[in-house]
Amino acid sequence: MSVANLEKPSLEQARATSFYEASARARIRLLLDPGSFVEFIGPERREVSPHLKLFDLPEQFDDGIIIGRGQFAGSPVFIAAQEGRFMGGAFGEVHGAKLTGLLRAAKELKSIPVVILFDTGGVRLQEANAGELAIAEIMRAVIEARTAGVKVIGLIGGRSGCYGGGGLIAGCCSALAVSEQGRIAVSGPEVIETNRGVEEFDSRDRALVWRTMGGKHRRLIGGAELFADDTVQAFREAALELLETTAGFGIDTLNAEQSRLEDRLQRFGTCRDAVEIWAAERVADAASVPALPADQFIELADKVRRIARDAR
Amino acid sequence: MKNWQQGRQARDARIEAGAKLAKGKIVAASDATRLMEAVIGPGDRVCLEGDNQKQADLLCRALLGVDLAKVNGLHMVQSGIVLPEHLDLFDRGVAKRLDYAYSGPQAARIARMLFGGKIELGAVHTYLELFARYFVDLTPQVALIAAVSADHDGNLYTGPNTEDTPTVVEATAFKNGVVIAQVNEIVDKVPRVDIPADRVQFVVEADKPFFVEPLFTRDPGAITEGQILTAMLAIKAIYAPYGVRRLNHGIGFSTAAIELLLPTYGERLGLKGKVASHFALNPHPALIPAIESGWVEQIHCFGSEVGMDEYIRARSDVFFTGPDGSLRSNRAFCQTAGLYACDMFIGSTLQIDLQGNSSTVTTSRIAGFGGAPNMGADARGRRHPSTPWLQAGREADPDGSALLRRGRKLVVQIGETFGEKNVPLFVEKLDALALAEKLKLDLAPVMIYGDDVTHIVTEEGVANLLLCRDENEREQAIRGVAGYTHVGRSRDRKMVQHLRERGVIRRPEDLGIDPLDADRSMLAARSIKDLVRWSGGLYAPPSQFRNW
Amino acid sequence: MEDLSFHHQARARAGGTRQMAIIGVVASGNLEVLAERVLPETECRLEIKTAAEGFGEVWDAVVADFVERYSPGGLKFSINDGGARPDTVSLRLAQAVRLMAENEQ
Amino acid sequence: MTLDRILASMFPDGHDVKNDGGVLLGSGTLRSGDRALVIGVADRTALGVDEAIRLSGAVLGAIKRGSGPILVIVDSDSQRMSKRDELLGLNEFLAHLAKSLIHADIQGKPTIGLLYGHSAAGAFLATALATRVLVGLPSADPAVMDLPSMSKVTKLPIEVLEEKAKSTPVFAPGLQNLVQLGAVHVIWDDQVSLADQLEKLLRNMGDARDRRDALGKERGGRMKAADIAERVRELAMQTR
Repeated sequence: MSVANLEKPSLEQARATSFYEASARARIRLLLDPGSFVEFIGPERREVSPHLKLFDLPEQFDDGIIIGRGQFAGSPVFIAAQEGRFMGGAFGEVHGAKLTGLLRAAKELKSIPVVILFDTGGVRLQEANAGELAIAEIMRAVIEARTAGVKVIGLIGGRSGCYGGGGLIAGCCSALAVSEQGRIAVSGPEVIETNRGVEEFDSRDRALVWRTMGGKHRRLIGGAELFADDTVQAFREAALELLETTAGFGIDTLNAEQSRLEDRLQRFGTCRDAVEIWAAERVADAASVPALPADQFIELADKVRRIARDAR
Repeated sequence: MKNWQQGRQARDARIEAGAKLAKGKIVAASDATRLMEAVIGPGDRVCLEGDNQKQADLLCRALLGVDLAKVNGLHMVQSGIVLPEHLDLFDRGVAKRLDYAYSGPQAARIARMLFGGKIELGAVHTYLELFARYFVDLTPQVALIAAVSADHDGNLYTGPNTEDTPTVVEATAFKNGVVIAQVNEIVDKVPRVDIPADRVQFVVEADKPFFVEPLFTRDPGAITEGQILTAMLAIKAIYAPYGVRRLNHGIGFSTAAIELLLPTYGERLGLKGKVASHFALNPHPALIPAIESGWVEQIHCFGSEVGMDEYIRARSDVFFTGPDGSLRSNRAFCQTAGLYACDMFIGSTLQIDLQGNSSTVTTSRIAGFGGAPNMGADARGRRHPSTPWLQAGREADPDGSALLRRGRKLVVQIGETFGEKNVPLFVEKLDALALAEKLKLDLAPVMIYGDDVTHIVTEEGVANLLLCRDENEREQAIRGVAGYTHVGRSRDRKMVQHLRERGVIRRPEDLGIDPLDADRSMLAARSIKDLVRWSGGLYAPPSQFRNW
Repeated sequence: MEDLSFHHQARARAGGTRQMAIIGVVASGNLEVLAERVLPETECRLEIKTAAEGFGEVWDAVVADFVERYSPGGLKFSINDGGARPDTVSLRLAQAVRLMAENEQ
Repeated sequence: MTLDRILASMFPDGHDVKNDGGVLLGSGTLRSGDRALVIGVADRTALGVDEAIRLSGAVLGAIKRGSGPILVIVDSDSQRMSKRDELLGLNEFLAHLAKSLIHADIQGKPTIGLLYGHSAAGAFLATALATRVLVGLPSADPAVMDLPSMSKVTKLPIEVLEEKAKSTPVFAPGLQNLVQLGAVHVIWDDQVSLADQLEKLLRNMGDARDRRDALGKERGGRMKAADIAERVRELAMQTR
């Protein structure tokens, strides 16, 4: 990204900018209404991780997450964006606490939705306990905010995907939009291969990785509500739509989700590959799904699976 | 009476011994090692086909399994030392002596084995040199080759990756040698005859297709702003002013960036049709946008590239294809084309010294030469004129007689001043020299000699060495684009300034390029998926390059 | 990690009115530069934390050229470096100055 | 302490908790006479989609039936690392289990975790860490990340990591570290009646709030989290 592009947000730029490639800051700037972003505890506050120096590792002034408020089509919104290139976007103590604080405020205010741009490998190893706990606190804060009537929207399409505890937080959100590049999972490909062997999962077979964890599969099995093309503008439009259409949260939501997931297990529990699942979903040429351009895929997905808006 | 047919008789004996294992010409894969033992004798000169892409891997493993009492001490003459088994042959004692050209993936191990005396080295060659020697003093007695399919007579279809096969077979079959082919399948009728049956004595059907490395695929997603800047500099300071239409590109990311900037930045500079229209080049996926935008008229290929077959088939106006529609590559011819019919080579390297010599050797790695020295060398036998060639000649010798003055091929080294892990590109002394001393070689493994290099491009600017009038100017011109490396920081600032005023060194600002404009959004494709889109779905990248 | 600090006199004040700008990320071969307009108009300071040790001389040269070329008077640069190459450092510094030269939104 | 002894000590008035392939389901009678739902993972079983859906189903069933606390008893592996589980969306199943537990707690069915063995990563998040109060038994040995794996990723020898672990509870495995961070609220004495200790805990549950970051600060294990979260909250509250 050239600096010029970062600094003059416009519709044209949001359309031309790859969400996958853009920095977390660029994503926020182009996603929100121009000039509306106000950061909380910005880099000038230098609230870095207190733990990285023990490992002789470089710090980042915002600890890899940018949080603040802004406007979405004229309405206020809280926003958080992880920088997937700094330590794989992993959750540490400070990183996580910033998001927790934002969600707690949203819970109290009740009326301002939260948009989270996930880009994470999960827990930051060098502060594993603090990171794991931060994730637990965020999950709790998301549910408390949703219980108070707040919509929490997750956007997933970054370099580091949405893995580990990040996948669990995403699963707690009101609704998700994902791009083809986005991956949502708990165990990463390398982790599965290391623990279970290459026969179980060949992490270098990238087509396998994507059809098992990638955005298209998640959309087709109902793991994400919307599929977005890989531009910041497409994600903006997806987020706006999700803010419009997402229902509240309560025991009915959970019961509906229980049925939704039981149904999934029953229908696809014996499938050995994503292509089998897609075929079972009556996708005509299942093997061709990975190659479909975004617009054609969205059309297909809308035909195959009407997303339940009240079951997450 | 002298026997003038000893070679022929020896060959007939080999064939007769092998025939016992064959049905017609066809030998079962399970008998491949016995075939080796029957046909090959101790000390034979053997060409095991393998280059930087395709590998006769089944035959290699079969050879590795031979009884050492029957087969040992072979002299391997092959272009690529690529598979671990290629070196296992020497570890086991199946082979002893080696003449070769390229050893990229085995660079570290071959260096250890050469140093440990496990291998008796003839020489490290360029492809074209080794091919030439097949016809003079390194003619194989047995060639073990790889093809896509064979018919029952032994006609071979080598498919898009024909590569070295015709050359190897020519040298072997017409000088009393025996040719053994591994094929992916045996068919009733081959799609086209690349190797006629009378040059093939035995055919082994492999249980899986021969291995092909996607060596020429560069993911646009990995191209950096720095590489884009160097690419912009090269296009504006070299492609444009010389009007380079016939050329070869290396396989680095900077040249991939050039390929992806042609339809965007090149278009804006009004260069379409004026540069980069004819290539001696493998089918680089990164070139797809330029081809689709109508920049490229013709490409001849050394080999193919994994995933490009259907695209090539659909673009036969650009590529060389057979009557069956698939690519016909030929490494020997393409190397010749690169040497004689191209006006420019541009590629990256690992080290450049103060004279402009460059090398991809580091103290513990010997990657060999492959084809780059042929591309990156002035062809002294060239006699046909062309605008860039004449202009380069004029710059090198402005006072010489126009009618007697040789032209010059543009040989461009492009790279960033620091490579991976902050290793400097510019050095006072090449590691290749230390290695030559350590291994007591007669020649240091220099990839491209300084006197062939005409330009060096880094993010600091472009040095035109043609305009240097003495050794000192040359050294300072190189230091002048060496940035913050030790070599760069030791430059004579006044002299560099003087060279800049003369246009020997041109900084980005001298060319009207703002480094802050070097932006990934300038690339015609920013991902492998973009390349697939540009190709209309015809390019099918291998799995390791996908993120979908 | 190694800490480096440089202090230069600049010819002139850096352009623009922005008080703060940040560019880049801390990753292997990359760095972040935080620029703040907090110094007297002809001063320039750089505080660097770098993961690549033993490159003080190179930083010295990069910084000197940068100050000479862009005259970033009044600016303090705080840098977290993941072992970026000098050309990347130069680029990020130049980007930071360009950001500061733009007016506050 | 074995699972059977734990259950016997905690529910002297009886329980019907069954261990079905590592999935614990059932209920126990409290001192007060109320019934508590008991779910959990035993025998260091990995938590995959099949296990998680049964556990969440039990939690939702208990919510429907009315009040009473929920006990989550854990000796698990990490999440099940397999192609099938990820293919089916393991993150949703684990999140759903956590959501059900958190919802139950907010809606007046207090949740208590009892960590008596191992747990790690996603399984830990979806079970023990999704409760309001997490109790540890001395036998517990949780490991968010084990040192050999850490050693592999950080390229630091295990001895170096062990040395570093002495100065901070923030990364190394072990119950005490998690106590210091505020993840585990209290360690019970396994030599005295667990029923008594449970009774005491239930009397002092307080309101359904997440106090773990404050606890971590009090105990000196996590010095920044609570303050950072509070600062952000205050800044954000100024938004209207």
